[in-house]
Amino acid sequence: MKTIEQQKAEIVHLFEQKKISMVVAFENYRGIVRPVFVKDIKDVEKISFDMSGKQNLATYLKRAEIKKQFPLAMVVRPTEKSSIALLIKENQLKVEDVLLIESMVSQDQIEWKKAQDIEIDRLWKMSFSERMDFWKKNFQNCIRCYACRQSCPHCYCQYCKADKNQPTWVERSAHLQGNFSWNFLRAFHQAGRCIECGACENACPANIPLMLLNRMQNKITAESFGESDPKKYLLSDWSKDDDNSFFL
Amino acid sequence: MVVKDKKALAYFPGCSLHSTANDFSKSIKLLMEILEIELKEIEDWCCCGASSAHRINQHLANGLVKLNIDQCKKMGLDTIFAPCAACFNRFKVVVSELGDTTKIVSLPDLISKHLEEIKIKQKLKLNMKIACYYGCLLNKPHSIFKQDCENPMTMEQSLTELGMESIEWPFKTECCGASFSLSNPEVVYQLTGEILRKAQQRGAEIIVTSCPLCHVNLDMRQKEIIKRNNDITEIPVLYLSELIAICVGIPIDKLKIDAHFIQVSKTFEEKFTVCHG
Amino acid sequence: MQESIPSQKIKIFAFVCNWCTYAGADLAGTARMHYAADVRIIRHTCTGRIDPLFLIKAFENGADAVIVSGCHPNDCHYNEGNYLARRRWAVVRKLFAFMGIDDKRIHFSWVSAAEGAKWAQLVNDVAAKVAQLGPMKYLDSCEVDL
Amino acid sequence: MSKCMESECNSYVVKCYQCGKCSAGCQISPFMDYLPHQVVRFVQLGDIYVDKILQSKSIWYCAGCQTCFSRCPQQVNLPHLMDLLCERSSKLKKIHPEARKILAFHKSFLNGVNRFGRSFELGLVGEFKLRTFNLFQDLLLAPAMIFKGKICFLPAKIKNLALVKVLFKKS
Amino acid sequence: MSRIGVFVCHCGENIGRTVDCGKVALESGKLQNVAISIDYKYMCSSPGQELIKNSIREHGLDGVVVAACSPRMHEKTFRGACAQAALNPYLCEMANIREHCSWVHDDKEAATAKAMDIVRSLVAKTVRNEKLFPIKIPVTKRALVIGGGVGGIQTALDIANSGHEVILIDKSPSIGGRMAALSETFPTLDCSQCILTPKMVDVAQHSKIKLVTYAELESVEGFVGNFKVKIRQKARYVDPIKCTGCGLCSQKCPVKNIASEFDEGLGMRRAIYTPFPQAIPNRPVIDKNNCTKLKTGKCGVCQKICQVGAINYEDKDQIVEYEVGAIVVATGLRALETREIYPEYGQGRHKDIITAMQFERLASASGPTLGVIKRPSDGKVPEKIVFIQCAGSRDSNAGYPYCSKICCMYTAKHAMLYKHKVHDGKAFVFYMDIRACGKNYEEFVRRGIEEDETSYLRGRVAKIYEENGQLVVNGIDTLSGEKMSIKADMVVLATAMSAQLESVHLAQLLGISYDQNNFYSELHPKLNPVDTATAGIFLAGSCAGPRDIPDTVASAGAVAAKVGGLFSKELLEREPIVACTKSFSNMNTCSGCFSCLQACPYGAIEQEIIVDKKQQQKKMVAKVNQGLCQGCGSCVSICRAGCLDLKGFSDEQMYESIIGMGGS
Repeated sequence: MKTIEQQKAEIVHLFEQKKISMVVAFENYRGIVRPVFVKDIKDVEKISFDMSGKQNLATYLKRAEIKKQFPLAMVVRPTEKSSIALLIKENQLKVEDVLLIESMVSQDQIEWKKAQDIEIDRLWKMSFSERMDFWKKNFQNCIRCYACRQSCPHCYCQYCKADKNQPTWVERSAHLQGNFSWNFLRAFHQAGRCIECGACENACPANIPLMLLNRMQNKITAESFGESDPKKYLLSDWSKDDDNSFFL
Repeated sequence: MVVKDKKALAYFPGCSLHSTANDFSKSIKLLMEILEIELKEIEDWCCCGASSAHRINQHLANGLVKLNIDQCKKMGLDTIFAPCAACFNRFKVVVSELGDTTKIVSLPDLISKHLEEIKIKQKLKLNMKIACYYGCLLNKPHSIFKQDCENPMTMEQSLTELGMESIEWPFKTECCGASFSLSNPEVVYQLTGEILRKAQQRGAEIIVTSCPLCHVNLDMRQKEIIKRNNDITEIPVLYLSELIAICVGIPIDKLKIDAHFIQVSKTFEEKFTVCHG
Repeated sequence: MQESIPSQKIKIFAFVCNWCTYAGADLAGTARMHYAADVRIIRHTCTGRIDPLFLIKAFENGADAVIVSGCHPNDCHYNEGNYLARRRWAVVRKLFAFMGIDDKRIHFSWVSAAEGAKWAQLVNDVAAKVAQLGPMKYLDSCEVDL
Repeated sequence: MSKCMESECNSYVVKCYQCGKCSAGCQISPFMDYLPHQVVRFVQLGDIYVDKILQSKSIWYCAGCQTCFSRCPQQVNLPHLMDLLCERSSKLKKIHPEARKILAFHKSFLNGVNRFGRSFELGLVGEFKLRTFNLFQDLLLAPAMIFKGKICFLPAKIKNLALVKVLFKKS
Repeated sequence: MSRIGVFVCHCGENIGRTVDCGKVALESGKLQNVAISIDYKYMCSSPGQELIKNSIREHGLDGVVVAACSPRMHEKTFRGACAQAALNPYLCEMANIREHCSWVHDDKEAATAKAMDIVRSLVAKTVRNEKLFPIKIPVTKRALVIGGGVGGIQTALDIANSGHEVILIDKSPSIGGRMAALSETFPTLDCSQCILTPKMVDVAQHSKIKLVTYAELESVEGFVGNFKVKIRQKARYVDPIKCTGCGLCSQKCPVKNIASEFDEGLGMRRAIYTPFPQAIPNRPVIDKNNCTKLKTGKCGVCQKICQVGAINYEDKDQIVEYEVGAIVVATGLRALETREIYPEYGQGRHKDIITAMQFERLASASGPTLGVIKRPSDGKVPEKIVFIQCAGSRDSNAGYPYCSKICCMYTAKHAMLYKHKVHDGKAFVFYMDIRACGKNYEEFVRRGIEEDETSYLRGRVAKIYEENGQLVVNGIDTLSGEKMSIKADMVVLATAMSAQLESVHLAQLLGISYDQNNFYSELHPKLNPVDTATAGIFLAGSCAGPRDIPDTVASAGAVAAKVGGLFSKELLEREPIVACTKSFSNMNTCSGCFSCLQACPYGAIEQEIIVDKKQQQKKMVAKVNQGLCQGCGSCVSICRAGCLDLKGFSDEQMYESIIGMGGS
């Protein structure tokens, strides 16, 4: 168990040895915990190991300007760690690109997830039309700012399918139809990938409970394809004994 | 390396070891003491139903065994040692049918498991051609025991390890007539007769078994068989436990070998020689 | 053969693979098996090709129900396409259900080139179900008061 | 014969293609009126033929040595099949006269278990002899056995006999 | 704004009866992008086709929708017609208003409405159709044949004789395979080597055949017509060019006691050896596991003895690369050995229980006993011999639930050969069923029974054990219900025919599929018995399941024909329905997650490094190998970024056809 001082010393050491050109971490700026990008030894002081920040730092790894800084170091929580693991698995990162400095401050998600599960069960109990209304209410507030997309480390597509025309699968204007398609698409593309950091939901200015979709999906994928090949994208893989019950 | 698991075994003697085969149980008790294997007799055990129960009624057959397994669980033990091959077989089968995790061990298994200790404690070895007779119950059916049920070698290997000579013969797992002993001895005379003949053809001077039922047929019925077949001569039948017990230095008179119908020859003790290492 | 249900302006979009179900539907035709006229078949190469967005588009364009059908497991013309599809749909149908699309409006099936009768039966069953539900009105009355 | 038993039997016999390996290897077959593979065959034929088998000696003479089962290329659990047939045969009272002795033995044995929770061999022998009116069989062995302390005169009775009795009741 | 022509067919009454074709034509005429819309009695008739061609020319159509029967019925016809009118055939689509509409509905109104939907959908789709051109792949007119048994030999000869190059490889030092080891062949009893060796010589001398023995397949790349194969030539330690095949080395080699594979362990060979006298090529190899020189550095006798200095102890394995257009798998099968058969049969404990292959060697004039039937233990000529069929076969318990097909015949043959060689001998055969389906097969078996007095006993054997120098065989004859206990001098097991041990490994190298018994699976068990699911790879002989010589040779011929067909064209033409990368505002937007690569059933997705225009940096993206792609489109719907597409069923086409079907 390292102390915070030791870890900072470690970072300084890394800078001195030119092992890294940057550290991505959180800082506590006047009581606000926000990401900080330290490029210089003297700024190492800024780094705060209070990891209560809502963002998923791994998100920045998909940015071109950050990629230029590789190899860099990142102060990570379990969420960042698993995001980075996924990015490596999907060839978006090389192992040596990012040095992980594990923060000892554990971030507690249990309560939050419990709350979600309760909500999910509540929704499942509803009738279809009730559920539909629930989502309508939420989705029609969506202003299609794509903050969910930006904040998610796994939405790394250079050019999102939702931004493409010819054909326009997802209506671009912020109307219910498009919004519904968009939010479906977003959730669907997370199938077997979302690590439930909650960044998207947190980033959403319209307070849409996006994580409900992700978590619900994670649950069903977990129970249906628990033992599927971890090296493969869930939907690129298959097994002869997948569930066949819903085929007439 | 020496196997030293101090965990006690649940001991299921079975009915016959409490009566006809009390010689068998005697030898086992003594042997286990020497080997420092702790046996906890399953409290208030009941009969496993033997071949009769599953012949007449499946439900009953499995039920009886289940009772004992539950008892064993109550005692917080996970391995049952059933010296009687018949009981052993019943337990093994039921356990696999129920998918129960309780381990069942037979005498030959136990011996080969603790071979290293035996070797250390060994004082004597028997210089006779030994025919190891397994009978049907120790390793059949194949679907459950998953081992060579035609030519098992567990006993032979143990004996060779202990520097004794066992013969290679084809009848070591043929049936001896089992419970027909009472209901229709004719069957036994014929089947067991064949077994004795085959053993002697291959030059066996003594038969070793670990099944009280087989022992009854091979030993108690032997005189009758010899009467009917002049090509068969008397041949002593020992329990594996008895033989090993003697080898680790338990004096013969302490064992109830004289309770056998076929007496070991006067010179039997001389057949044993001291072995070193 | 069950009598077909009178069409009440219901549209059932059927996304089928070219090799099994499309051929199965052809067989139903050559065998003159009558079934509900509500179904509209759209031909794909393989169930593996069918994107969930197709279904959404279908609903947006007045589909009241959707059938997705292809070769039986192990019989895929492309060996694995239907397996990939099967897993995809296992996820998607839950997601749809969770987002409030009635699962009585989305049906999956394996219909081989030899199963004309099964196809006809399938269409009739779905048609019957949807007839009870009535038209879908996907995302209508957009303004839900908060 | 209960439906489940029926289906269990069939599930065994459908697999059999009459290669006869069971009979070829059966030690007791000389005492049987139908060879093991023939038993299976008759069960395959069903109806009246099953009756032939229920009245046969074979099913009772099977010692359940598992040799055939272990060798069977089609994994037909013949010993268990025999058990089922015996069960049925005794339920339907179709036991072959010669097999009565065997059944008698089993019954006596189980009675012991039912009474004391363990088999009581002296009792068993006694009861068996009474059941079979064959008082003199093995009488010569008795003294020796007693002398050798191989016979205990008092039955061992177990405590939770209730459980055992329940079992017997249920079945 | 495109110009689509809609042609509605009445198909006589077939469509017209329930669909108001006139109305359909009229209504679809009003659709956007539709330049002309006609209905006609029989579109598929030549006047009908003329009608289409003319209107294409007159109205300068850039798309055609024929509303008629199923495309599976007439798509070729109408696309052909379009092609004749110089319209790219892939701009023509069919609206199926017969099988999917008129024939299955009775309500005319509903049917007509539906027909119009279908037409509208297809019109919308056709607007997005693109000109497509058949994919043309060059063919390397050279075949690789794996396995030099009779199957491989026949295939190689047939292909070579049709004028194409063949590379024939075999893992053993000589070709000939199992057949070379057989004594005489059923049902004609002609000597196996007499009929095989000439073929072997032909192979060796054929100008078109390159023979590579003592070699194994290392790797395979590419696709039909364009395979790149690497072959490992195992070190022979003998220079085949210098060597004259005089055989002096093998005579002088001091290591004498190696069980000969060719003689099934009944004979001995040296460390430097040719498997058998008629071996092709007749050049010895050194078995490095047994050669004293190679193990210890001492000895070196063969090198001293060899006048031409062909021995080279420094020889190494070499990897040779070839380009071939087709691959033929003719790896055959293997017969189980006694130690693999039943504990109750002694599992190889008894010397005098032998396998059928061993008996073949005993009976063979060139065998270890020069054709005299002697039993291995003491060389005694057996007076009583028992043959046991289905030793392992048809035994789900042993893991070989299938029938090995050829045992009934060769066992009958063996019994005969035995009788011919040991006149006062007695042969028993334990069988379960006699499966002698083949020309003159049943007659052959009957001859064995009637003339050569083979006793057939119906039943399996339960146990065999040794008793004073004899084997006691406990069997049964279920027909009489009598148990048979036979004291025999020798027992021959017709052991199960199983797939080669390396068959799975090879299948993975080639990317072909295999069944639960590890035999290779045909594309279709009846209609494509020699093709595999992988285009350009074929199966000859027993690698697809037990076969006798006639079947093997027949399948070899079939394969040769298939390969010939493949090689008959300069270029392979394939439907252009394949996946492709889809650029967006001419930029490759692939993010390189390669989910598509994982999903593709054909391994048609490749990785390619390109320079990203936007960010001026290299990145790895997915690329479709159109040679391998079969066009299922799974990758397209897997791709999250939407940068893959499927020609002929593109996203846009599907999108439009859905919109069109909706009618909004």
